[in-house]
Amino acid sequence: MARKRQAELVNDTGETAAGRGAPTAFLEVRDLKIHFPTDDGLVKSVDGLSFKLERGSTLGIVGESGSGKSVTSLGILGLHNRGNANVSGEIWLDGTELVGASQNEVRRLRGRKMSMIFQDPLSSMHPFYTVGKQIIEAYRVHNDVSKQVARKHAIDMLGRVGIPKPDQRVDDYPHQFSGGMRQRAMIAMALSCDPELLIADEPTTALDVTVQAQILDLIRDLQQEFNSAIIMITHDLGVVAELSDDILVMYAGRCAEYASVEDAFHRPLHPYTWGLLGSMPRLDRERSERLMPIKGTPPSLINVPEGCAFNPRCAYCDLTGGKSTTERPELLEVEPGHKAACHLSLEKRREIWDSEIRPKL
Amino acid sequence: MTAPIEVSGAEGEAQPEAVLAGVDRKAIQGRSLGQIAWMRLKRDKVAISGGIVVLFLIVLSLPGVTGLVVGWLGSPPNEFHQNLVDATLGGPTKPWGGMSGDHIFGVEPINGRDLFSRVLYGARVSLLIGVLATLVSVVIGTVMGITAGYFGGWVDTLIARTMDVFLAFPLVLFAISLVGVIPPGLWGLEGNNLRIAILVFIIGFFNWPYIGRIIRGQTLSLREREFVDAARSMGARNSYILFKEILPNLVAPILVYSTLLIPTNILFEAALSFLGVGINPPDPSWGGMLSQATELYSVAPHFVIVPGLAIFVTVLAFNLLGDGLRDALDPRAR
Amino acid sequence: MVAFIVRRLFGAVGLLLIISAVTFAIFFLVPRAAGVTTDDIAGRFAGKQPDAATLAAIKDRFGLDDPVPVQYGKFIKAIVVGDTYDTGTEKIDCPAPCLGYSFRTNQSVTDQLVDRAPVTFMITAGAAVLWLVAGVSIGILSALRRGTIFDRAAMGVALAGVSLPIFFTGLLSLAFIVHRWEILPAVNYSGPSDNPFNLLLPWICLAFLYAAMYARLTRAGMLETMNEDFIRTARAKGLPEKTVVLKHGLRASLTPIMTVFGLDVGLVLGGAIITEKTFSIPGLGQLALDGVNQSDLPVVLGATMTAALFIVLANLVVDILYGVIDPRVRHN
Amino acid sequence: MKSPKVVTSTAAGIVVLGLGLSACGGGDDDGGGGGNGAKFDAGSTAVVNVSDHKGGVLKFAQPDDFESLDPANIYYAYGLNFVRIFSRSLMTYNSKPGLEGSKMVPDLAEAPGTASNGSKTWTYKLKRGVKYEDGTEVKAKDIKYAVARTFDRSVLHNGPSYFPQLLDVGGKYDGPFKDKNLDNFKGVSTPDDYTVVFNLKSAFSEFDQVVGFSGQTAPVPAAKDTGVRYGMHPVSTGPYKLQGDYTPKKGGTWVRNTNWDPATDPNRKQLPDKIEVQSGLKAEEIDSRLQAGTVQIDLPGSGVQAAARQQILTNPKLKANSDNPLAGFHWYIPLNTKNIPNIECRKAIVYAADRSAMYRAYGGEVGGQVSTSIQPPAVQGREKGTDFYTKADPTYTGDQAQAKASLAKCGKPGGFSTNMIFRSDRPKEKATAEALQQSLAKVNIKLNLKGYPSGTYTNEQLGAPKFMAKEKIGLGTYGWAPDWNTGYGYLQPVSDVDAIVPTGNANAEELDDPQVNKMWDDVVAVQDPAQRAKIYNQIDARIREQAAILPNVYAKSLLYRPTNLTNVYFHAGYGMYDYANLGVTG
Repeated sequence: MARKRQAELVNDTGETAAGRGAPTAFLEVRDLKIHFPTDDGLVKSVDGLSFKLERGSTLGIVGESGSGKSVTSLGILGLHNRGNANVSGEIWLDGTELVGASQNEVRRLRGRKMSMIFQDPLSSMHPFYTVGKQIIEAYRVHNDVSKQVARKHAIDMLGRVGIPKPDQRVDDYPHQFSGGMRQRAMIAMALSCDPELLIADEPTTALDVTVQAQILDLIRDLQQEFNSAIIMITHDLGVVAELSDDILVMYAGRCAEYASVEDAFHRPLHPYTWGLLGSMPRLDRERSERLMPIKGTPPSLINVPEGCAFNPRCAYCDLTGGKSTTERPELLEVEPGHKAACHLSLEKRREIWDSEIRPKL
Repeated sequence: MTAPIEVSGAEGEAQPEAVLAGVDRKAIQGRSLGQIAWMRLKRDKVAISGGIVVLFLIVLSLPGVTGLVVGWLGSPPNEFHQNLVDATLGGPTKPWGGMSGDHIFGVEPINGRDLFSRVLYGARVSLLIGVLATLVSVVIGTVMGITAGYFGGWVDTLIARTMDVFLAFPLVLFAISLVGVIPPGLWGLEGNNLRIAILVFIIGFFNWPYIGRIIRGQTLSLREREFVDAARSMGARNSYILFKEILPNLVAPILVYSTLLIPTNILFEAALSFLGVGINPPDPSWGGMLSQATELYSVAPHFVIVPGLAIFVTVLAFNLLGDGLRDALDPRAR
Repeated sequence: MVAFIVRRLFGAVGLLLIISAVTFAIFFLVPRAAGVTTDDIAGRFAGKQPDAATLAAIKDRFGLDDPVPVQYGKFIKAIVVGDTYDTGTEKIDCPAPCLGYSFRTNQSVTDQLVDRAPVTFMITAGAAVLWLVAGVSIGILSALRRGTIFDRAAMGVALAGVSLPIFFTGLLSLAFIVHRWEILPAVNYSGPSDNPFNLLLPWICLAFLYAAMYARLTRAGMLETMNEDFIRTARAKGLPEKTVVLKHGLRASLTPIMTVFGLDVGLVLGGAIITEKTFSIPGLGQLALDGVNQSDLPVVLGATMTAALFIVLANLVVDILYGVIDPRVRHN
Repeated sequence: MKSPKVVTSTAAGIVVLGLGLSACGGGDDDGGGGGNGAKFDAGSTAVVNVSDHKGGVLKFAQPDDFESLDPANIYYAYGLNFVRIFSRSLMTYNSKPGLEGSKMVPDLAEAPGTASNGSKTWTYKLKRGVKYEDGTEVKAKDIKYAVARTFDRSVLHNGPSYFPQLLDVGGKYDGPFKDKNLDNFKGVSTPDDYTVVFNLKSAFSEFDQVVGFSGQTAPVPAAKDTGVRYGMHPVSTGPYKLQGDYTPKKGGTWVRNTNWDPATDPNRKQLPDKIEVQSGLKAEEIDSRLQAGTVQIDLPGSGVQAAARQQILTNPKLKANSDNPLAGFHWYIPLNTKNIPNIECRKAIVYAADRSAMYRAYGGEVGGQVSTSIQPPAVQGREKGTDFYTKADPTYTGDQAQAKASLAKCGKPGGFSTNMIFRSDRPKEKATAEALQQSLAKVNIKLNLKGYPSGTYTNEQLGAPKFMAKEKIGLGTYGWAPDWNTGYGYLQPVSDVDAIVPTGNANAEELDDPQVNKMWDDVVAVQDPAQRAKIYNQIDARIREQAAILPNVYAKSLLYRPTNLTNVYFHAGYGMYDYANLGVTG
């Protein structure tokens, strides 16, 4: 797989992001924080996340449920209610800053410049409107065309995402589609305005393996056609491996590790990434042991553990001399284009990876 | 077995999935559903004030207490004070319905009975019937709901149809005609005890489908839960699953909807009394007073206001408490 | 869709039959269990101090001594094909649907019901429009302005509203608005020839209660819907907020409201007994109430059946509308 | 809210037939005099707004409806009063205020009936030239037919049943609907077209009253008789005729009957052009229309509703346009002698009764007059009598010491418990029951109250001895007005053991007192009315001495007379304004 290294990580310490003016990258997220005040306390779903993404390239964001992946993607689209979410930091999309922009401005970009494929197409499509109508609606809100033209476009889009007899199925309701077809229709809707940024939130989770592959192929083909930038959100490393250029591993609302796919799979430098790899079923390799799930549960986002957020679950926590429980590790570029936030020394990590982790995978 | 309760904080357009894990696990551990609910409820000042009023009313209605309070602030409920009432017009001679230190809510038209004590004694009847009828509804509704939801198939169909029939009955009409034809003595009861029993039975018996539907729905979803599957795969008997696995998980909805059904039933009782099928005189009931007031509002408007407000405050208090309980026990329903 | 409607129709008829049988049984069996004899029933018809022969004649004429199932059969038959009543000199035809003949008023029950129906209909129609419009719009606004002063105030009033029985608000408005301050004239409506705006007060009182309920319902429904994935999708498409709320949000949250609305309209049509008693309006509810007070069994039975019919009909309409609105229902 | 039936009649189907109001009319016996209407209670004793003005529309309104408009199928006084605008019978009440109004005068008959055969045969001669609305002449056979109809109770079930009880039909007669040959009806014979002869089973000296108080001798042309539906269009012989059909629960319109000849009819006037009846109008609405003058008469004639009552009594202007006559009823409390057999226990109840509270329950001086005798003042020859164990005083609150003494004699010094029933849809009866309950409680007599719908009360509860026995009912509320405004008419049904019937029983006390029974047996033989009245008064006293009836109040009604209504006066016979002589102005 030919990989371009166009997504690039920027320094994620707070002071660097603000006030540096318009970036050159197509999408640049700087020190994004998304917090939700609740009755139980402040939920810090995303707490200082930064990354860059160029056109035509793909970034995979992985992490467990609750790590802040989806919140990030919704934040980029500006879909958080400003009434109950505190969003800070900067999101630059093609020279426009979105966090400070008016709701209407962001709205006009949504669907046209950036769009999103949602996880569960059945619940994500309106049950009372036909698939065609929903695509037509998406198209017409950004393009001043007649219903007929929009309908043709919708049929066209359905055809392009591989739905047979699109001229008939355009009048069907979502519940009349199969799961895979529904996801295709969802993609057709997301792509109906040729978005330059496409965010796919677990696009294949609910689908069986064959359909999954078809959908991923479809996304890849469409990316090539439109030269879009893609953010692929998933907890499935396999999907990332197949589609992404770079991987951003999120833990407790922060970036744990950032690397090229190559590095992430072969030279991961964060115990959490090791855990993710260990819990991933692999078909391409005979497994010597059983899957190794990460022990413990994801942390509370209200009371994030002191120090390294991963410390309660980290098997190597003791090796840091107590630093893990007191001091938050910084995200440091340990190799060119490869960053990780861990108190363990680089050598120690390489040693553990080579001697303990890799053989078990 | 933990209750299938999902704790969620922020709600909004984009529900952050993170929030589902948003409560400190350590804090949760060792806390029962009841404790969590109580924590939430405590923060809900409106619900708490509703609860306090309810508690207050219940305490006031306790047999010993009512008499004590009446002895202190009013006069016996059946004592006439006709010197306070205009013989011809029937209304109190003094302004403001005859309100005074002796009769803080004024006096009834025609016979001058102390309105405060009558409203207080009326609370007793209302609460008693409201609560007992709810009990009847809840028992029938729960049994029927669980049976329908758990066993499914023709049992479910039969019970669901029965509920349809019940829901299609013109309740009020039915209740008044039924009360009208019931003999003066039945089940070894007579007088107002019989009246109360009949009202409890009718109100409770006809309202069970509302609870029944909710319980049925909950049971249907519980039946598919893993822990029930697990129990079943281990060979647990139906009765074990029903009582040990499903019923405990229905406690929350039962509690919430009982609390919300009580005010409905209190209103129902008041409506029946208003239509003339309430308890026998001279025992006071709020609906009965309003029924009398239809003839007397021109000479004694306070005779509308006082019992009407009593109904309003009671029902509102129960509603506030019920709403708060629902929020505390089942935040999704907010 | 046709099959769907036919299926529902059969269901509705079945439901009505069951309700009528149960009602019939209760109204005829319970009084008997309570010691009321057929002589008593005949006596209610016969007037003062009838002799045995008269009672026998009446019992014979109305088949009072027939077994209950036979009487029920006759009752249903009369509804379907009509009946004839022998008055002595002529036979009065009671065409289908004949719900019987009143012991007391010497009138066909159907005629009386038809006579009263427009009154109840007017009460219901006016109140329903008011409560639907007011309740739904307040509910939507409240949901969209969740947590604001407006929301809190509206929900506060709504909660108070559902706790206010109509016989309280009604009497209060009669005592003050009509009697004391004379802002509105007394409620006076007894048929289509009267000015429907005479019903303003009952409309408002009835609508207040229901509007409160609907505001709460709509708000809850809207909040739930606005949390749905498809709303997020609609926003992600870049639709203006207005379109999202009205086209996507409202459409989906209206379905349950419509269900409840249908049932409530059915219920109120069947006899807004309390409203009619409070304002003494001669509608179906008042007819039924008079029937109860006069022990006029056929009228009570007829009114109950009519009320049940309205409820079942409303159910049917709601079901069918559901199919129209929700394609998932239609396709199943 | 009151429906006319509820208010007008207490016992099922009993009619007010007052013969005199001298004792209670307010001292003004200026019968027949004119007045300007600007005086409270003026219409109770005199004609107010005397006028011969013709034209206009006279509007009647009622919340409910007539039982029927078939004159033979009505028992309620207001209906009998109203049907006189279109129907004439052999005899009728004199259209005069005060005492005169209670007299029976000839209507279709030339003169009162002549008794022969020891009062077993009554003969009436018809006036000639009396016509139906279509111009055909009224003949004797029409009256015979009208009387024959009343034998079929399954068709005419509302009206009185005196003819089937009194007339000698020589066996069984089912009425002309089942037996088409009128010759088979032997109760009445018609020797010629203008002679009607009634054949009675036994002597009956007050037959004129039977013939006059109801519309059952109003002629019915057999060809136009439609059975139970005849009430939709009764054929007119009076000053007005029905335009089209009457619509129950809606109303109807009557126009002048050109075939009515005032020369034959001194008891009715034909002043308005039209008479309209509107049914189903709310009682409160009728009150406000009366005040506005857009409705002239509240048909039930039982008085205004609570709201209007308050307005009238507190506003002198309105009060001047209202009358407050005795309506003819006596609201009293029967004490069931079977369930409380010991007279001392009954006496205890009477002693303890708070008459003041009971009087207030009926609305004080405007609602009623505290009663002494059981017979109301309107009964001919009635004497006020003396109080037994109680006091006819609006401020009397009972004598607890005496009550306790009686209880001790009864063997229940600690009191006892019994049941009292009332009509649940009548607030005043409920208030009465409550008043009695609280006063009896002071001497430890516990009353358990229970209400029943008025529709069944007088037939199946209070009026059914079986029920009274089964439920052990000690007391009830009751109101009684006689068909017969004599002591016999009033007292016999409520006190004679022979009057006890299984349903619709008026002798709710179930009094079976040898003295009373003997007096009833004897009085029939007494010829002199004054002598009879004396016995009636003795019976009245004896009932109260037995503590079988606790007197309460003689009912009074508050009637409003619109200013545009002419020739208004309270008619003692019907217990309300005379409806057959009214006119409108403006």
